[in-house]
Amino acid sequence: MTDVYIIGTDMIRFGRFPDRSVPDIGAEAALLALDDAGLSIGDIQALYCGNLLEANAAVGQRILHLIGQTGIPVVNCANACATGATAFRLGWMDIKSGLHDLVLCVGAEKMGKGLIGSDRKPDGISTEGLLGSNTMPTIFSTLGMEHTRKWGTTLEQFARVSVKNHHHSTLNPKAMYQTETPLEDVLSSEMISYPNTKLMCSVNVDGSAAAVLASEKKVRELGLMGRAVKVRASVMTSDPYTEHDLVLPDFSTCTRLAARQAYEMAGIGPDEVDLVELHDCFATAEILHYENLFLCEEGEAGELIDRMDTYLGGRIPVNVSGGLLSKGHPLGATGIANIYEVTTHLRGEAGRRQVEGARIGLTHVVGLGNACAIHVLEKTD
Amino acid sequence: MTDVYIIGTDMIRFGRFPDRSVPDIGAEAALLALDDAGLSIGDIQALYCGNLLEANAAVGQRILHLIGQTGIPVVNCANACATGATAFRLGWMDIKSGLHDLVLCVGAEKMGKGLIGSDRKPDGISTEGLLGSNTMPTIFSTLGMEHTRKWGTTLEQFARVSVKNHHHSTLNPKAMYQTETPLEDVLSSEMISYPNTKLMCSVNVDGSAAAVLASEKKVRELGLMGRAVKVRASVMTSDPYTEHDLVLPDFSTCTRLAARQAYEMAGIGPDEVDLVELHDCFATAEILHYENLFLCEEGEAGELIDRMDTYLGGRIPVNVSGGLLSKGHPLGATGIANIYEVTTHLRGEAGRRQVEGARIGLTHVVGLGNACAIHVLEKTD
Amino acid sequence: MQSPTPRTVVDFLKYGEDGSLYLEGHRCRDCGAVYFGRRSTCSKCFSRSRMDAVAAPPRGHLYAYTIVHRSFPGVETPFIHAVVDVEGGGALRGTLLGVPPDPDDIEMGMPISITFEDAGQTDREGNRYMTYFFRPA
Amino acid sequence: MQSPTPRTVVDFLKYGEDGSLYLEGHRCRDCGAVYFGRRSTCSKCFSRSRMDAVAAPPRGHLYAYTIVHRSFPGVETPFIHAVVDVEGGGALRGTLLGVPPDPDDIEMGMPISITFEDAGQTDREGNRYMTYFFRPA
Ligand SMILES: [Zn+2]
Ligand SMILES: [Zn+2]
Repeated sequence: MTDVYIIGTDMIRFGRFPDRSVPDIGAEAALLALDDAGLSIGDIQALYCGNLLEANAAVGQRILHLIGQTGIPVVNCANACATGATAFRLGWMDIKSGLHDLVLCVGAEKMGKGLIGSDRKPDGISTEGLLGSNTMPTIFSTLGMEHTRKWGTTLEQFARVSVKNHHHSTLNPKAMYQTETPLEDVLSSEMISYPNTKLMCSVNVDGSAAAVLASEKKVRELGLMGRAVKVRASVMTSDPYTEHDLVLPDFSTCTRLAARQAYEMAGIGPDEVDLVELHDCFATAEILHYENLFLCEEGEAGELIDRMDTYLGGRIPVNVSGGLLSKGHPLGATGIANIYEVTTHLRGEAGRRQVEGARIGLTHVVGLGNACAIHVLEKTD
Repeated sequence: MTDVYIIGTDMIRFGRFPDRSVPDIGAEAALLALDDAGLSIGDIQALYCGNLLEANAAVGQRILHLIGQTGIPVVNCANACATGATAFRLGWMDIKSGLHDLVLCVGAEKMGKGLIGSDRKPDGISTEGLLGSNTMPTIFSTLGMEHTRKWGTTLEQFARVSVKNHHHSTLNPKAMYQTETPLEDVLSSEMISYPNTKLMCSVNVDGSAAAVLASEKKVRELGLMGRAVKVRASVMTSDPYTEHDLVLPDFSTCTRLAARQAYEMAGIGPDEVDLVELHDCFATAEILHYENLFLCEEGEAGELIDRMDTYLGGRIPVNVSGGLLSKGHPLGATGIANIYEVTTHLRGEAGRRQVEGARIGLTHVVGLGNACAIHVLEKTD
Repeated sequence: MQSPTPRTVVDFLKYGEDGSLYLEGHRCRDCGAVYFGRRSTCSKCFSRSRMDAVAAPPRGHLYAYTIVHRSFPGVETPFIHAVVDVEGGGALRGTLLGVPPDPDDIEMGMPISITFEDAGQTDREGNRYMTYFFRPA
Repeated sequence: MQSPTPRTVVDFLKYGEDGSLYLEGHRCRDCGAVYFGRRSTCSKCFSRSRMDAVAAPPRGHLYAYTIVHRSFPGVETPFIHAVVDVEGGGALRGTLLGVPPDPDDIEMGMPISITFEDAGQTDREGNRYMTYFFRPA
């Protein structure tokens, strides 16, 4: 099987675009990624499009209607918060299969404001508050408390994740927010669901990101090997049976399964990773994923953030983009945006937030359902 | 690249299941297909799930929650009426890539009653009736009239498609309707959108279908080559730029493009195909696709149906299952259900509607957006 | 007191400087394709930012049609859904008036005049709307 | 005139033959996994049609929780969202009552009693509903 390379990638600055459509912002990211590769839509042989909230509305084809109708195969996919990463992985699989040499992956999303989740009414009455809660913060807060139960993780440790990611975002011009949030501010912001305060919840924003993938042969043919980034591993998992999964979605087991497979496919250990963009949809989630991705021993995630090991300049920088907490979390775009971030570092083009000497990076997303996706990317020489 | 085989496939009888969920009917088809292959969900390495109307609701994972949570990768895809075929193609691509040897593809849909389409309100007023119509019948009826303009196709010729497909359905115990509808009945049923009467519109039903795909190595290892069916071609296209496409969706150009590629990939000509299941969402559509799939010369589709060439027993039987017009059209399931139909004939297991001596079959779906998918299947010896 | 200028039902139906309505097309400087609706990239030849706004002549020819008998609840039927090739390039879909809704009375290719008329509906805020119709020329 | 028996808020909260409420679990005959809600196949070991309906004891232990301060509009907060391991197998989520919504007052692992109470809401047709709550044992 051929190796697969990223030869172009970009994202729009995340924000709120009430007057623009999903295909419109998707088209913008697609053109930016094509420009980054020096290609035209006419060169592309297939499109993989990730969008969640208009998943049944042919977003991929509508993007082509805006930038060039070439008749190429289009797949629209949806996988909760792993939607964008799923589109990327399908593009990777396409090239692996030998079907095409050049494909485009786009993720785009326009989010509503407010809480994500639904107030389902089985048999006609609202169960919110009656059978616990159906909101997203509830799930990730309960999982945080599960961690507290096992390892004594403190409110302050969870909160420090937000302090870090908001700090990182001040170095990222494409982040939605770019403001320092000291620990006192994080702790004193509105409590959403204990222990997550408002500043410990990811930001609902609109956004898009795209990547152009190529086979090794095509990269050489185009003379793009210098700036190309190699996909060393692409892994997806769903949630295996575990005791609480059906009442308390278990994002840890599927992440660990994916991480083990990804390290094996890449032929590396966690200690060889230079930077990580992981799924910090809530501050509590980042703590869990330090351990799930084997960045530290079980139960040591609290200490990892206390020691500032995951800051830019630390032992293993995590979410130097600002993460979902500060860069923002447009569901369908997130998985490709974190691939853009890691690629930018591996190219040495990340400016003030550059992780010095980065050679290998890992991206991780995991969504309710569950769908987990991990990619390991490597600098080429 | 390995060849890819269908080693298990089945569908539920299409109908209306108000008390069952989409994952529930999807799980039933999945288990039926696994039974057909003699496998357990524990043997499956990846799941590709097609569903349109709950495309953002993790249908694939919810199916696994019902039949076995093994942690395998799950992709949920949506591509209008090509949704099921897209899931099938992704499974095919997965095995082609060498990633896995055994994957499951499921399509499931629960449809509302009534017209599909939306009454969009740009700037606040309803445009239905004001700027023409936004219903699905409108599109396919206008395309029928375009054919009439070019080739003089008559109302009766369009109607004969419905007579044929309803006739075929009387031989298919899994069809929603199994009733003869003589020409007078078709013509005298309620006019929906000229020239399509109610009996010339596909049936909104609930349904599900599934297929297990395997690499050649795995088929041999399992000793299943006898009943296995080989995927000779898998092709998808979107709508290339054509003059009217943005105001009158052009399902012909993308179908012709896909058909040419499919015949080339399979290394056969249209004359080598023994049966076809094509996208008869409306009677007018089937007429167009006779020509688009090169089953006859341009402009001769009307004569083809007049001569009864596409009847069971005719030169090239089309939609012997009863088609979308009579078997029913649960959007996400349709693309896999027509693969089930052709597979059943290639296995010689189609009972009263068996196309005698069938060795090669072709399936076609095309959905608004556009997304077209064609698969060419071949009997193994 | 004067009533405010009605809005238009689609963004490419615009008021000119003299207050009269026209259809705004976008013509690709490279390949000549004409689109109705905002757009910066050409879907046919992919060239970017080479779109010239043009006022389309309000006439064309009937390309294809259907007679809609069943529509969404509350919509009066039958009516004629038509696709018209606009003179000078581009195509529009809309409602054809001034002809009986009968295939015997509708001729493919017939010359069409595009007229600008009150939509006969107001939105929730009470705004009036102008729309376009097709009529035999 | 007697008022009709209230409905139940989830299908696994059932009336027994004596008219009292109980939680119906489904236990896999092959691996012992317990599920709440209808099911014919075991998600853990994949065995089919080997599910035995069992009446779960109305007690267990607190596995994890959060205190919900922001909910959907109109829902009273704060309240405690809890996950409880049910005695004999299986887990439920629900609302924990009888404890202040303060982490200092909630002990992980504490014994829980599952009580059946009126939901305090009616549906559009005026039907009353019974639900379950968690309370300290
Ligand atoms: Zn052009
Ligand atoms: Zn079991």
